[in-house]
Order: sequence, then C-alpha cells, then structure tokens
Amino acid sequence: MKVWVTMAGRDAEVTFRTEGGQLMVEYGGKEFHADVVKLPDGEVYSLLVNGRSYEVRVAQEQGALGVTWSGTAMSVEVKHPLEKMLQQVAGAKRHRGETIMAPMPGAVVTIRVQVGDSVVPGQSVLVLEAMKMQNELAAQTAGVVREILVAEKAAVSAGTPLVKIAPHAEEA
Amino acid sequence: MKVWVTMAGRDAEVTFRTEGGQLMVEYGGKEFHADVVKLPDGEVYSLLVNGRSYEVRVAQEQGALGVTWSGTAMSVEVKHPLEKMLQQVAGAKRHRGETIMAPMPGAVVTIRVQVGDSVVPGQSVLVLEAMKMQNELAAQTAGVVREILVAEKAAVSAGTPLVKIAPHAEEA
Amino acid sequence: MSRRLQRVLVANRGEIAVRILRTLREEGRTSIAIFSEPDRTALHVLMSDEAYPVGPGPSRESYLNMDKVLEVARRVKADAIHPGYGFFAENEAFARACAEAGIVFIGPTPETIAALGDKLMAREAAVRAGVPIIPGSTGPVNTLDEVKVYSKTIGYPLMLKAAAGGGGKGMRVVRSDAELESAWQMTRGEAGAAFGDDRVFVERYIERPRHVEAQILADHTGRVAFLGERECSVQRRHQKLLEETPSPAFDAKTRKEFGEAACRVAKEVGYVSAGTVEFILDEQNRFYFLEVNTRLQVEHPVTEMVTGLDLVSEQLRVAEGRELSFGDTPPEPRGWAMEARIIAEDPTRNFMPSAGRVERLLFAHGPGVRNDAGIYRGYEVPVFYDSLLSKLVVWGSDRDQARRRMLRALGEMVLDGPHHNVAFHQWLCAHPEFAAGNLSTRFLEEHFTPQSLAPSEEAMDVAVMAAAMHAHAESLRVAVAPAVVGGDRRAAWKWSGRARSGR
Amino acid sequence: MSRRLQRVLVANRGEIAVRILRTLREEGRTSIAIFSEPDRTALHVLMSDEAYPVGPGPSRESYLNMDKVLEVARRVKADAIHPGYGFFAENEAFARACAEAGIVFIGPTPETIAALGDKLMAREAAVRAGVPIIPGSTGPVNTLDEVKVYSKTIGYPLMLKAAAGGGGKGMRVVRSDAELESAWQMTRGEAGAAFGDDRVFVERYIERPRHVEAQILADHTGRVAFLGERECSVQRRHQKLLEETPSPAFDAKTRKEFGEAACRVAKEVGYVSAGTVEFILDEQNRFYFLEVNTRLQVEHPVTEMVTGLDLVSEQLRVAEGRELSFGDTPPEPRGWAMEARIIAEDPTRNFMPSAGRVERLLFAHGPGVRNDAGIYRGYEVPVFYDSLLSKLVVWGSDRDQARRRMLRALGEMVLDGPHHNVAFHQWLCAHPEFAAGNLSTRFLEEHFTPQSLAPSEEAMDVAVMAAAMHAHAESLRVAVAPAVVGGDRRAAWKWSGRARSGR
Repeated sequence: MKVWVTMAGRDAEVTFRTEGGQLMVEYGGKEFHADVVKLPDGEVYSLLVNGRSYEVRVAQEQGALGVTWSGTAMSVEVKHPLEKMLQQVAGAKRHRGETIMAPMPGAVVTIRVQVGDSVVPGQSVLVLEAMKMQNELAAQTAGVVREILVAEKAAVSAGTPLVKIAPHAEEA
Repeated sequence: MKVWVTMAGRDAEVTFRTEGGQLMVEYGGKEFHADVVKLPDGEVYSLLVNGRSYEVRVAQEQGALGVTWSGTAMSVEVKHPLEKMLQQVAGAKRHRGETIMAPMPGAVVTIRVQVGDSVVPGQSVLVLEAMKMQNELAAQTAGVVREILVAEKAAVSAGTPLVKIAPHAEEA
Repeated sequence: MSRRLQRVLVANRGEIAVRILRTLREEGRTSIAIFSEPDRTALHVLMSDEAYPVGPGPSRESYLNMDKVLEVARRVKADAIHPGYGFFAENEAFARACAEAGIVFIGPTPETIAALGDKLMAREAAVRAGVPIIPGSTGPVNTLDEVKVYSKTIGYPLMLKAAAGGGGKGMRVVRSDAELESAWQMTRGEAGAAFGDDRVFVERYIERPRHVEAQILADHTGRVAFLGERECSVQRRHQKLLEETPSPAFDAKTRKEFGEAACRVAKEVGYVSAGTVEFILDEQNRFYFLEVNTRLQVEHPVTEMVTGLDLVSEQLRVAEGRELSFGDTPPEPRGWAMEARIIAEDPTRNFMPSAGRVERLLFAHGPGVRNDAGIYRGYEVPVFYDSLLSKLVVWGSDRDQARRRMLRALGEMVLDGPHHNVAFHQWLCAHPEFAAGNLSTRFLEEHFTPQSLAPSEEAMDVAVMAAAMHAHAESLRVAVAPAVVGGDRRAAWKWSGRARSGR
Repeated sequence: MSRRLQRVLVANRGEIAVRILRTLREEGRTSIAIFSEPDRTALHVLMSDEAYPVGPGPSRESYLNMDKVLEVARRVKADAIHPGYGFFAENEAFARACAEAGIVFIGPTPETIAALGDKLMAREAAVRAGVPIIPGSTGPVNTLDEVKVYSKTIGYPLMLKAAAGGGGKGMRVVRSDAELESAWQMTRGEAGAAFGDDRVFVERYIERPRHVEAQILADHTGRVAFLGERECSVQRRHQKLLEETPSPAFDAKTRKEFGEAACRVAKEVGYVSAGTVEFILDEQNRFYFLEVNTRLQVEHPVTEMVTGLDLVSEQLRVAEGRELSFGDTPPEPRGWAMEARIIAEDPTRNFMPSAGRVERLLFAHGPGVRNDAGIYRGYEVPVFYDSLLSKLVVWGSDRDQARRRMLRALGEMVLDGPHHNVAFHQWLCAHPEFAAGNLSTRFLEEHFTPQSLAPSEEAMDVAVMAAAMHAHAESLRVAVAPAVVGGDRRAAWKWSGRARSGR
C-alpha cells in the first residue's frame, strides 16, 4: 500500500508491506522495520523504527494531521491513492484566499487594513488583545482584503472570522 | 428530593433543596451549603461543602458506588425513593451467598475447602499465585461451599468464578 | 505579634497559589483559596482546604476586588493573607487595609511597599546605602552644554531618555561627540511631540546588560540574610523566560559585594520578609541597582533548590514575629538550579498567547526535577489571566549537569492542547552561547528566530512516518468496516484490531 | 579500560529502568531498552532511545533469558549493560558472560558478586574486616552442653536456628536456662523432620531489630566512599515499605563507626562500583553485619536527595575506569529524605497484590518532591512482574519536615485503578511512634491492623454526600432526558447542564 505525504512543502511517497508478520516501510529511498502501537492514552503512538523509540501524537486537524514529537508540532497532509489522483486532475486551482480568525477570545484593538488593500504573507492585518498581551494577526497568503467582519473594540470569541482576504487573481 | 444512603452498615437520609440558586444538603441532622462540579478529568467531582474543598471520585461498581477521597476507597449504596420502597417491600431476603472470583490473573495453588464445608467470614478458601505472591482468598460471608469451579494448578484470568458459597439457610 | 497564623488565605491563583497551599498544608495550617467564576475548577481550588468565590472572571472584578477579597477574609476568619506575586502583592493600600482589618499581610510593611514602589525613592535609598546606580543625571538635563558635561563623566555609549517615556519608547543611544547635538535635539523634539513633555535624562548605555537579582530575607530583629543571586537575563520584552542560580557571571568576590549591597539597601528601608533586589550588570560585570520587588518572585524555587529553604515557610515565620529558621547563618548554596517557565504561547508565531483545554499532560520526573504547576489534564486554560502554566525547575551539581538535566526533563514533558514554549526552552538550553553562560537581556534578539524551532530532519521523518502509519491504519479500518465511511469520520477514527496485526 | 560507554543497554524494566535511562539521556549516552511482549507499551520502552524485544511475558523467558538478552546486546552493539536491581543484578554468571562478550557489566566484578552472594563467605569477610556480626556459634552446635556454653557468652534471649531453615521457619526463641533443654530437643527434632537436616545454630535473638544499611561507592583506585546510612526498618515480610536517611537511631559517633565498618568490608573484598552493606541494630543501637547487596538498591534515591549525587552516574564513571566524581571527599549529607514505595497491593486485604489499568494518575509535585515512576495514565499493570509502581521521595531540612512533606505529597497523589498503599503510607507517616522515630522491623506487627485504614468520620461524610449528589445529579439527568433511561445507563452517566444549575 502506498500513501502520499506532504510536509513543509515537500512531497514524499510512503510504501507499506508486511514481511514475516512485520511491517516494513519504504520512504525516502530507505527501508525501515517499523513497529507501531497505539498507547492507551489519547491519540498517541509508540513507534519503533529500526529499534529507535518515538512517542508521537497524531491528531486530526483542519485538512491535515497535526503531528507532535518531542515538543515540536508539525503539520502533515496524507493522501490516499484515490485522493492523490483527484488532486492531480484538479490541477493547480488551489489558492482560494483565506479568512483570518481569532485564535482565542479577546478584544480587537486595531484594524491595520482597509477593504481593497493588498497584503503580503506575514503582514499584520489586526491587533487582538488577549491574555494581557497585544497580538498581531498576520495574513498567511498574498491577496486583497475583501471584507472586514469586526469593528475595533469588539469582543470576539475563539474562531470568530475577522478579515477575509481574496487572492489577487480574483480581483483582476 | 431525598435519597437513602447505606455505608459501612449505617443508613442515612440525604435531602437536597435549592435556595436562592444554591444547593442545600441536609444530612445527619445538619445542613450544608454545597457546591458541586464535575471535573473534566474522569468521574471526579469537586465538592465545596460549607467552603471545605474535597476532590472525590465516584465510580459505578457492582451494586454500589465506589467513592475515593484522599486515598481512601469506600463503598456507598444509594437508593432513590422508588428503590427504597421496593426494598422495604422485599424485606430482609438479602443474603444470597457469594461467588469468590479471581481478583487478578494467576494460578490456583491450593484449594482449602471441599464442597459441603461450612465457612466463616474471613476464612481462606483458596490460594492464588499472582505477581510473585501467594494470596489467600477468603469468604466474605458465612455459608456452605456449594461448588468449586476450578482445579488446582489451573491458570485463571481476572474475574473467573472460583468457589460458590451458599448461605446456611438454603442448605438447611 | 507572635500568634500562630492558623488560617491563611491565599489571595492568588495558578501555580503560585498552589505553591503556597503546599507549605500551608505541610505546616498544618488551614489553606483558604479564593476563586473567580471561571476558576471554580482551577487547581488551587481543588488543592485547598477551603475555597470561596470572589466574583467574575476579569481580575478587577475578582482577584483585584479589594473590598470583596477583604470581606471574604473577614467572614471566613482568616488570620493572615498571602498575596503571592502580582495582584495585591505590592499594593500598599491592600497591605494597609489588611492591618486595619486585623489580618496579617504576609510581606513587608505598607510603608516599605510604598517607599520601594516609587522608583525614585528606591533609587535614593540605594544611593544612601552606598550601592551603585547606573551613572547618569539624577534629574532632567536642560541644555546641550550640560549634556556635554555628563558625556565626559559617563563616557560613550550613553542614552538620552525622555522623562515621560518608557517601555523602550523615547530612548536614543549616542555613541560619539559627533552624534550628540543632533541626537539631543531630536530626542527633545520627539519627546515634546509624543508625550507633551520634553524633559530628557542622560544615562550610561549598557549594550548587553545582564539581569541579576539578590534574594533577601529579613526578620523583625533587623537581621537581613542574602540567599544568593539569580540570573534572569533570558527575557523577551521584559518577561523572564529562564532563570538560574548562581549567576555564571559571578565569582566569589563579586557575589560577596553584591550580597552586601543588597542587604544594605534592605536595611536602609527597614525591610522585613522576603524580597528581591534587582540589579543590572554591565559588560564588565559591574552591578547597578535597579529596584526592589517587595514580594516572592516567580523564580524563587531556584533559590530553594540550592539552599534547601522553603521561602514561604520563612515568610510565615517572619509574619508570626519569629526569627528566621537559620538564625544568623543562611545555608551555603549547593550546586546549580534552573527554572524554565512553561508558558501558553507560540514561539513560532511571535510568542502569541494561547489558551484552551489541556488534552494530555505528562510532567518530567526523576532526580533533581521539581514541577510547580497550576494546571492538570482536562483543565481549560482561561483567557483572563497570565499564561504561565507551570515551572520546570531542575537542580544539578554544576551548571552543566543542571542544563543537561533541564534538556532531559523538557524532553519528558508532554503538554498537548494549548501552544507552549517547551520546544523554545529545548532550543535555548541546547544553544552553545547559553551553554557557555554568555547571557544578556538581548539573547533572544541576537540568537532567536522562529526558524530556530524548525523541525529537525529526524523530526520530519518521524512525522511523515507517524502520519502515514496513522492513515495506513485508518485505511485498514476502512477495509474492515466500510459501513463507517459515510459517518462522522473523526469520531470513528480509531485504531482497529486488524491494524495492530501489522506488528 | 577507560573507553566511553556510549551505548548502554538497561537489562531491566519498570521504575528502575526509567531511572537509569534518565541519567543516560542526561549524559548524552544512547539508552537501549529491552522489553517482554506485554511490556511493549511500558514506560521504559517509551522513554528509551532504542528498544528491542526479548521474549514473552514470564521473566524466565524474557528479562531472565540470559542468551536472548546477550544476543540482543551483541546485535545492537551495546558497550555496556546496566542490570538495575533484581533480574541479573547479582548474577555472577551473567556478569562473567558480559565480560566474555566484551560488554562492560555495570557493577562489581563476577568474583565479588560470587564471594558476597555466599552468605557464609560474606560473613567471614566481615569477621576478617573486624566488623561485628550477631554473636553466636560460627557453625552447627552438636550437643546440649555446647549450647549451654554459648548461652553463657551470648546471654538470653537467644535463638536456635535450623541450618536448613529460612524465612522464619525452623527458628525458636529461648528466654531462660529453664527453657533451653526442651527447646534444643524440639528444634532439632523439627528440623530433622521438616528439612531432613537436624543441624542447629545458636545466635543472639534481637527482639526489635532495626534494619540500617550503608551506601558505599568504590572506584578502581581502591577508594571506598561511605555515603551515609539508610534506615529501612518499616517492612512487611522482609519487603521494605518506607526508607529514610539518615537513621533516627544514629548519632555522629555511631555513624562514623558504622561507615568505617562498611568500608572495611568493601575493602576486604576489593569492592568496585555502588553497593550496600546491610546491618541490623539491636535495642542498644549496636550494629551487626548482615550481608552485602552488590547492586543499586530500590531505595538509593534517598541517598541522592541528601548528597546531591547521581549514583547511576557514579556507576557509569567507575565502569569507564574513571574515578569517583568527588575524589576523596564525598559531599556532606544535607537534611533528611524519605521514600515511600507505592505498590499495587491492598493493605486492607492482607496486602494482596493488585493489577489492572491506571485510570487516573496525578503525581505529587512542588518543593522537595521526587517521583520515580514506572507507570503512566492508561497503562495496564501487568501481572508478571513485581508490583512496585512508583517511588515517592521527599526531602526536608529535618526529619519532621520530611515527614510532613511526605504526608502532604501522599495527599496530592491520585492513583485510580489498581489497589495501592498510599493510604497505608498516610497512616504510617501520621503514626506517633513513626513520628518519634521508634522503628523496628516489627513496626507493622505491633501497630498495624486493617482497621488502621478505616475511613475517618470526615471521609465517610464526604463519601455519603458525594454519592448522594452523584445520584441526585443522575436523577436530574433522568428528568431532563427520560429517553435515555432504557439505554445503556452507564454510558449515559453524564453530568447534565440542569444538574449544574444546582450550584
């Protein structure tokens, strides 16, 4: 069985097969003997990969798997054969803009953009005060501010949509 | 609302009512102001009883509630009004003998009784070897050995019935 | 003055409230917690002997509601109040109100709190005590000529500071005579425009200062003990992140002078109870008085680790009018201790604070490890308060053992749910400059970028494999139980018996 | 002999394997675990760098399968094996096989293990070293007249011991001349009948012995350090339950003589690595040599708490041919430490061992607390191995602070699932005789009954209220959602929103 994995912009193919009751994994041109057991404590696995011991948490997140190992959180997309095919058919039509949401409850202090403004990735669009700190919320993608959904001084809860950004293409 | 509670052979009546949005509990001739919240971590409650703070675990066990506080495990029976009435109707017909079960997986070393033997509470009926220790399993009630369900040297898993004891009355 | 303080109310929350409750419990004193509405299930409530509500979530309406807190303290007949840090810990009015209510405030006198709360008065006390302060003008400078005179005595680099500025604003570094005039004009002009106040001070500029502080403990006999220094240079925007004792910058001679200076300041103001005298160190490890914190510090455990003292217990003794437990000779510090503040924030996203439910929590254990936590598994981190979740404290026989033990302990700690800075501390403790003890308050600025926390090759390999196996297991599950596919995928996301046969 | 031991295999499981892994991690050594089938998800596997299977559950087929363990060690290129305690820790043949395989065995030489494993040889070594042993016949006594001679020199009470007896069998206490003859005849007769061997020894009988042991550490230079004593008198059927250091029975003079005696025994046999010389104390606190344990003890952490040493690290140094970290002057012990063994057993039911899943687990934290655990939440305690789950270790500046801290920490510990002895330790630490330091190996016999753990009035009140409220909440739930009544009641057993409005 094969799955396709995307992480930090890199694609990889992972192949599984069983050999004498053991799981063999092929990945990155190397082959590993792997033993995997789910622990009785949450979405956590114990992996023994060629004997090396890893305790890894795998949690379903929006559109990807959130993997945590040794304090480092990573995001991994896994595609099954069918999904992979569908994606190839669909082509590059992926950049759909973004909606910036409040990561936690707080109060909107400053809105740094106006509708129609162009933004670049990493540009701050809004300041949210939460947990006694002022937090800059930044765009992840390039685009144009299409809608501002809150006013300054508004109290918002976690997940409240704040600013919608459309890709440049749509605007043109 | 009233419930009847039995613990360590003592019966008690506990009455609940709300007063100004607060829960009042009457018990043992005293009245308490009680605040109770279930914690987000298992079957555990935080009780504030007249301000005193208790963290208590309440788990459903066979025929009773197992309550643990500060390392002490207790067994409490709670009856609702209807159950209480039914019990009063049913009268004293309660002693139904017992089945001694293996508390953990192990091997039967010695069976100390034979069918027909009289036993008294606390009397050892069987030796089970488990976790490198020989453990005497004792009868909880007085009665007569009715059935022996295992043989010596048998390996048993937790919960395996080992010896059945009938009350004396049944035998007479 | 020497009555037993049997019932002690802790006017705080989180890890410090839990910390104080522990000592109360050990000493057979009744511990009384207070809590805001969202804190009903907070750890300090669960661990107290008694707990009483004081109002809604926002601090102003609960933990900082003086009337309410005092009303509860009186009603439940508290003998004393321990304020922890923050909230009422350095509030003169609260300390005074306690005294008026006949309740012992565990800390210095209201007069001491007031005197040291005023930075100018504190600075004057240090000068009277013969303790060095950062060289500079003692008041605003009015003319360029005056500035020039100071530039001769102070030397370059120096700093022009707007009197009304603060937090990094209204400051300008000057590195030579040539820059002085224009810098003077610009700072004055900007100060006038920004703050409506164009008064400007002159001070020596320290390029890479270290933050080192002295733990002191004083009783009513006039005895002031110095319990060693703590180095807290690793900071971000004045928030300390990792503290240690002793300071790698000190030798025995500096330590002795430093301790004596701290004690002189404390004696000058008649200090009583536990306190911290903060200093900054310049590049030559000369120390200059900064201020006095009239309370227990967040980082007090490192001092406890090397001295074996319980500082809360000492505070209680002093509050009862008793002498310090060790008389005139404080225990000689042994070994090295470090504390990492485990904070709900995301270091890869500009340290943005985080909140949410603690889904899984495993603390580090074993030799030389202490945890001071305010959280438990399942606990929902509220958004109203500061984001310090826990303190991981380690002890080692020397700095390198402590540092390696900290790395080991950080690796053991599992905290799923809110974002946190465990990986940041791992980076920090593994950094060669940190390992070498080359610290300054600019450490993060000079060495840290979000890229510092990019996953290693090994981490990425592990993540890819784990994710692939998880998905592989799911596909086996789908093969076994195709009926579930249409349902709620997430709820059904369980490891199947079939998948395990892959072992 | 001084090569770096980079890859170290830990031939053990449970808390001691975890303990050793921690030091390996701190020192940058690769930690290699082994595991039996049911231990695939045990904590030591999860926390190791590498882990390899060695066979099925029963120890004989896995952890005690010498060929298998050595085969794995060779295959994964381990430089050394740390045996922990139990299993191969005092196995001469294993130590020898390691040497033959070119793998360093972390412990004393096979010759030392063999010499000290033979009780008679160990006793002779003690005698040669001028260390007192319990007065008695050095061999079997053949006639009543001989016994009478001994009775004069030893005095009463004395004990007649069948040479082939053990574990309390074949022993008889004699308190006067009048009892002597019949006791002699009966013991011989019984010994002959029970063991087919009627040889009998004579020994002084100690009514209320204390068990005190010396921690020693020796390197290849012939240096032997004494790291203080541990008192382990609180036992049940020779299983230690709570240990402490120092011993409340010792003054400085006794301690010095004791330490010197222990070191003389160690030097007599050319001891190397960490070891424990066990003694018993009579009612006058005179000590008598018992035996030497040639390994790390379960209770070694109390010594670490007061000395600041890492004994595993010292073992590794010695195994690498290096000298002890502290040279000729071991650190002066500071304060007092106690260890409570948290065991899966039910003290109210004759300490019957228990197993099962750990449903909820909260460790004690805060000042002066160390946990050495082999379990985690969700972990299924297997039935194959011993029932030690965790060790709760505390430090205090004196015995009373340590004891009160232990009580506080026991109160914090939550362990739902298997039966355990936390409540027993609470009883013990609160007992006035324990608090007074009046210990002997008969402490439990004299003071403990299952009734000792009967719930207090407060506990019963709390239980009644909690159970009633739980039921009350359920009845409200039923009122709110009657449709659920017919379903699986237990699964639906949840706190309803309505019930919360009772607040």
